[in-house]
Amino acid sequence: MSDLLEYVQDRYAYWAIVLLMIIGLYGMLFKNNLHKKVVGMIIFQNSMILLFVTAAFKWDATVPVRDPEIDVQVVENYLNPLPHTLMLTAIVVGVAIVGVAFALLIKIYDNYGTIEEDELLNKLESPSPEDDGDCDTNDTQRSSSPKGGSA
Amino acid sequence: MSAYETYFSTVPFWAMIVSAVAVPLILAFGRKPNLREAVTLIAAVIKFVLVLTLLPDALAGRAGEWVLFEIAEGIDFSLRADPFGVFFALIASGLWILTSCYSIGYMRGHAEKKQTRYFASFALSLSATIGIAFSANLLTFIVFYELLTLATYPLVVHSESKKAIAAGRQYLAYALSAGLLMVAGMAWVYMATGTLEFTPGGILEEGMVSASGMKFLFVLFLIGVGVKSGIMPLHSWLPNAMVAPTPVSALLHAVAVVKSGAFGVVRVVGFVFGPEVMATYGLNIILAVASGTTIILASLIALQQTNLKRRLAYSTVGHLSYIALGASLLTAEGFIGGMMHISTHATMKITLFFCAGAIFVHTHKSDIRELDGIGRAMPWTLGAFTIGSLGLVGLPPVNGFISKWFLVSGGIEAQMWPLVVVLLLSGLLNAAYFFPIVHRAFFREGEKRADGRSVWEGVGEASPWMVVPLTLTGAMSVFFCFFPDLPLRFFTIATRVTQDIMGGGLPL
Amino acid sequence: MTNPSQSLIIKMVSRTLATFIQVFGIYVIIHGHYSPGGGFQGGALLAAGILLIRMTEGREESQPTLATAIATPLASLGAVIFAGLGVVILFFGGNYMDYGAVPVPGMEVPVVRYYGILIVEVGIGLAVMTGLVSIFDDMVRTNRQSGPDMGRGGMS
Amino acid sequence: MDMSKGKKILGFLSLLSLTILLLVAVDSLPKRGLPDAPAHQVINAAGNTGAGAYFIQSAYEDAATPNMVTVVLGDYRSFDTLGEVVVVFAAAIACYLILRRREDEEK
Amino acid sequence: MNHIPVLIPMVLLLASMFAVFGKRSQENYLPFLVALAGMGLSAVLSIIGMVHSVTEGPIHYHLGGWQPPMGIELILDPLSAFFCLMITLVAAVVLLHGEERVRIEVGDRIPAYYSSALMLVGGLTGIVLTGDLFNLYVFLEISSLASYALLATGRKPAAVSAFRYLILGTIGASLYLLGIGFLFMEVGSLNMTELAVMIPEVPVTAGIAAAAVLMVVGIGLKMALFPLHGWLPDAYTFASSPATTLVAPIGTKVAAYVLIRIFLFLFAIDFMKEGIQLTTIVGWMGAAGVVWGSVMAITQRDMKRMLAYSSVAQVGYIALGIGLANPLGLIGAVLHAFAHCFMKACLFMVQTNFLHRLGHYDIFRLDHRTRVAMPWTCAALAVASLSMIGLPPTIGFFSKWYLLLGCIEEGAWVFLAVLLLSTLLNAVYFFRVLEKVYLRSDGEAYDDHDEEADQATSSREVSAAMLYPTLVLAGSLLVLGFANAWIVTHFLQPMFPVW
Amino acid sequence: MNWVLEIFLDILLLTTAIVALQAKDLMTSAVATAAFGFTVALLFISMGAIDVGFTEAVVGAGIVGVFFVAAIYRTTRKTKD
Repeated sequence: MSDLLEYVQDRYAYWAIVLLMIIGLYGMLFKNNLHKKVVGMIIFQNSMILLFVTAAFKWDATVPVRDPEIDVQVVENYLNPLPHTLMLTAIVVGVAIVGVAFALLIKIYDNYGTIEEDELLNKLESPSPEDDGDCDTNDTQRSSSPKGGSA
Repeated sequence: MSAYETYFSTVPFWAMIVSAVAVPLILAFGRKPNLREAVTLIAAVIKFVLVLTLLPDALAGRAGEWVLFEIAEGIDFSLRADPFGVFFALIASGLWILTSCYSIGYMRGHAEKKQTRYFASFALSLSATIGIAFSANLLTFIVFYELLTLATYPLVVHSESKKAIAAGRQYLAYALSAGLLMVAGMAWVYMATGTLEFTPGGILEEGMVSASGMKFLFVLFLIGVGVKSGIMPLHSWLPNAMVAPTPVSALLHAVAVVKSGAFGVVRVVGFVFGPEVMATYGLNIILAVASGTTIILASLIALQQTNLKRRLAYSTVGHLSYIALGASLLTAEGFIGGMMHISTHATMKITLFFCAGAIFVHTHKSDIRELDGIGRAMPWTLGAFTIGSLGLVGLPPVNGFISKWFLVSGGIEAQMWPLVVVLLLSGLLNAAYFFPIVHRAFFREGEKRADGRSVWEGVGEASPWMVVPLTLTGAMSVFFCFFPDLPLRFFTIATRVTQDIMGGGLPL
Repeated sequence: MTNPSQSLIIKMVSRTLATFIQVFGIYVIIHGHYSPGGGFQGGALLAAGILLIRMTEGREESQPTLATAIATPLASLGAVIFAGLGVVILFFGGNYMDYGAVPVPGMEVPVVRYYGILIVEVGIGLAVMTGLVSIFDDMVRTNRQSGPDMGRGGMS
Repeated sequence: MDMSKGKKILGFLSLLSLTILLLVAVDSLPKRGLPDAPAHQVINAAGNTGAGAYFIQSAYEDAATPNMVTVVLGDYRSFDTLGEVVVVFAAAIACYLILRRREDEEK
Repeated sequence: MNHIPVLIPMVLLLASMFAVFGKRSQENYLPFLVALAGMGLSAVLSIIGMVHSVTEGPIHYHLGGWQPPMGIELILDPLSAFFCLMITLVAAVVLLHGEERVRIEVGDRIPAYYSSALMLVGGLTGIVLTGDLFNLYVFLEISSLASYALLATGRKPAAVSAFRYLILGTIGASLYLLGIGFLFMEVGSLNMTELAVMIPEVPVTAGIAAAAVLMVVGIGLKMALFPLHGWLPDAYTFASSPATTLVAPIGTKVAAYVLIRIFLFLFAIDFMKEGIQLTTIVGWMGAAGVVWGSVMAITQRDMKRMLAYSSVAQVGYIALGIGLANPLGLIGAVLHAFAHCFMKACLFMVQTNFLHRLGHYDIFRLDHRTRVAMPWTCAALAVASLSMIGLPPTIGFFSKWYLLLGCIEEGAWVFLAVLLLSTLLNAVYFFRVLEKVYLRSDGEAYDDHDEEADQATSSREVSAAMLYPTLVLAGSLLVLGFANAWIVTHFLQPMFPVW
Repeated sequence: MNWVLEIFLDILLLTTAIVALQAKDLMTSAVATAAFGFTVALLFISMGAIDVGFTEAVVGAGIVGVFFVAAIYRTTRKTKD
């Protein structure tokens, strides 16, 4: 029994991470609302970061800031700073992607007036005539007329 | 296995490239028909002369070779004028001159459109054909083989009618698939032997591939070359491709395309697999069955056709298989007969197509039943037609007799009696589908118009641009029967190649 | 965002709070060598200060704090500081980003590295602050209502 | 992401298999917090100094900075950090490219 | 000379930072010139690097002067140099070609466009050059962010497809990161060279196998490997033409490169082949992708979408070659990546030219008048199509040739059959276009009147700036075809030491 | 390192994640996301990753929340799922 307890004690953090990952992936893949997809993405990325931080963890070690009192030559005294650094980068990457995701989402709302995926798919399948134009260009006339274009 | 003594020569390359160089000129002179056609003719003559200069060395067993560059890792892109290549190149380039003259007459007489594209594609496909003839290895061969497919595609779809486009699609589908299978087979051979160089007597040896693998490999190659040489059931593109203008049918479907297929069959049998491997694994049986069946079936189908060109097309299908059959005998006579049939069939069939084209352009008749009594209106044309028919039946004094003689004696030597029967039977069938035409043309009265006069009244010969070439080819057919070795030494070359393939020890 | 608060108190509070946040942000950048924090955290705090003002006063009114038009070029400048430092080191014969290769008179190699990291952190801080503000500005910009200052010109 | 029923089921199945894969993989990972896990080794399996251990031991000597994360971020792995800054910049540019409109359209 | 590995991506990234300066107007040529200079410079550097890596061996560049396990290492070996060269060359040509269209389709956001383009290319070269797994992730995200932005320009649905790409791309990158995490926890390093030494030393656990699987799935998503390709067709179809032309040829190839790196230089190939048989799975995915992509391409009438599906198929070829996991197969895969890069760029350029002059790229609306009006563009289309089909002597034939050899060596007959079948399928959808362009679709007889009408349709060929890049790429397909043996012996064979 | 605290944080994490995904009101979702970010930050700090925790607190609870709210203002607040 105590073996089992020990086993659980060793693993439960990993299980929580896996659970979070799956929740996040579920949100990204199966949620209908694009906002929710982004939420899923945030959860997913954070669970990934959590895994790395767990990898850096050592029992009875202190934070990776040099304390003159604690010998740096004994590696067991300090947490591994490498995954921490990596995850700083990963967090920033994550927020950048979230920013772009929101920007795209806003653009979709501007174009279609909805951010529900099923409605979007309906609109994509029956495109309105103006969909064919280049919505952001300033010369729809030019690209639609066969004689257009500059020499 | 006598590999040829090779020497450096750029002539094969120039012979190959000269008509390709003509293409831009032809395109550039698109608006000046006379100049454009002059370019075509000049290129044709230059090409023939260049090939001719290779003949003495080929007879001496020396092959001019130019390794241009390495085209794929371990494989060179090289052109080598070995005797067999020269043999084929001579036929193709020689007949190109005549076909060019005839084309000019036909195209002008018929007021075809897009003549520039026509002549350009024509020149390009000749380049490809000569390239096929001079390819020193399989990869070079396939490059030109595919090029030939592409270059002839515009010719097939020339009229751009729905029918032509459909035929073009079918042609592409067949030819591309065949090329693909051949590429796969090549890759396999390369992995097994480490070389793709054509070697008399074959590059594959026993045990390199498992027995079933060897059979599969042979089938791959057979399909690869078989589509172009119209072995049944891969032939069906050929009759449909007859929608092309007649000179195209004449050159491409009597000489270039189908003959490169037949040439490929001999190359594959003699230079890739080799008689020993063929015999050991029973591959020649596969080939013999396929070609024998094709000969009989094609002749039977030809009997059903009422369109003259289609009948000729099926006749072509049948006769191409003579060549394959000759190769499948694996005897010296068989090889000689097969190779000779490449040349004899070329002159005869081109004569027939020229005649069909002349009749069509001049009278707009293409159905056999409409040809009653035409012989009197166009005696030269139909005379040539008669000569060609006699030759294809295998009667002297036309050169078809020579090749057929060797084929039959090869069959007897190999003791493959069914094949001998097939050959004889097909001769009869040939007679059955050709002689009625001749009979109608000369011995029947033409239809009467309302005013009681014959439809042929006032109809004379077609333009000399067409009549002269067809007369010439007809005359050549007769001439080669009496002097098979003169002036181009076809017979000597064929013997020489056969010796090389068979290992040189065989008496003739 | 689109409905900026008109309340003076909120404005005052947010301005004051923003100032503190930004001071803290600068502290975080500078002090990153000794305690948690550094360029990114500091930059994000600086951005948070500006975003606070943006949110309470509206995008147009808060332009003087950090104009949208110069946010993107400033982000680029921050990145250029970082990347450029590496390029400068190349001229001193070191590998890219090898601060120790720069001979600074009277400084030990570790100290040179110390200052190298500091410069990098400042670059990160600048880039992150302006980058985040730029993203935010692009997001809240409404499609049709507008101010006269919309993204006119860069630093040309 | 066409949410037809079949695809949904397929998606759930793949999610399930991923879950199983992850759980199995997680089971073989070193126990949490073990100081001698491969990631923390002083001498790693290749016989080199392990990166994490080296950072702990020499960060202060190399850059006179007590915060190891800062040193790794700013010096040892500064190229990553440069990439991180470029990512933020890229995001800013991306939002610019996606959302920013022409002045005259907005008037 | 020794700084080349870092200079190639940094020149591009620095250029991307400078490209945003400048007025937001269509007459602002500064970003374009900066981009062109950046791409040109990095292309030149790539050429030097390529030559250097082949003649004098690979360069291992230690960033910050730190030895590999501590610092990040950039590796310029023949493989990475080759991909760098390919990316920068094609990107430079595409950039030149797209300039005119960018002004039309992107309008006043030109600085951001070119900045993103440079970041895309810079990120991709970074991916190619880096020798550190996490650094690779960072560069992966840089290039992904840039490509999301680029692919969001264009028609209205572009935003939706770009969002979908973002979601799936993030999943892919995150799974890759997860794989790194497992590997790091199980083995304890991030450096590829070191990992290659260490992985055989440590016992094989579920964690390592899962790491391999996750990395392959993650990269497979980026690469649009068959069941994971869902984002690609829409994203390429709806994006603005210059953006598609830029992203399509190089984006997926780099993911393929990462796959090769993972298979060859990270995990021992035997482990991948016999241990967890991941190569086989990848090969089958590739084969399925080849068939699926080709079949879908046949059903399209939108040329851009057809090309997008064809990309799925072509990626399948590369995966198939990687799945063979023998030197010939890998040479085929790399050569095909190279060939496809040029072919797809050329074809998308042709499509852009059609859009530019005709205002559409609907296959059913193309006819012989198109060819009369744009003879050179159509010639480029023909050459590129033949190469896509794989007819000699274009490069497309030879890449397939090596794949075939690899299949036979491996005894993978199904893959062989797939290769042959797909060639026919390719022929179907490309000859369909060629037939439209080169033959009269109405099937009516051709008369003098038509000939006059054709001549009256005076040439409306695109401007030189758009035409010449197209022609250069089309011509290069032939040149590369003839030079393939040279490429293989001098550059590709040194990449794959016989194991 | 207190593992009672950690389990509590883990449970909080899962709760906020599920709330953030399932809320019908996107503003609730935004707040839950911010709470999620902050919980993760706490978890990081409890594991000794102070730098990461700090960053996550600023980003997860701050910047992402602001972006989220901004995006909601620009789009819509209601959703079906």
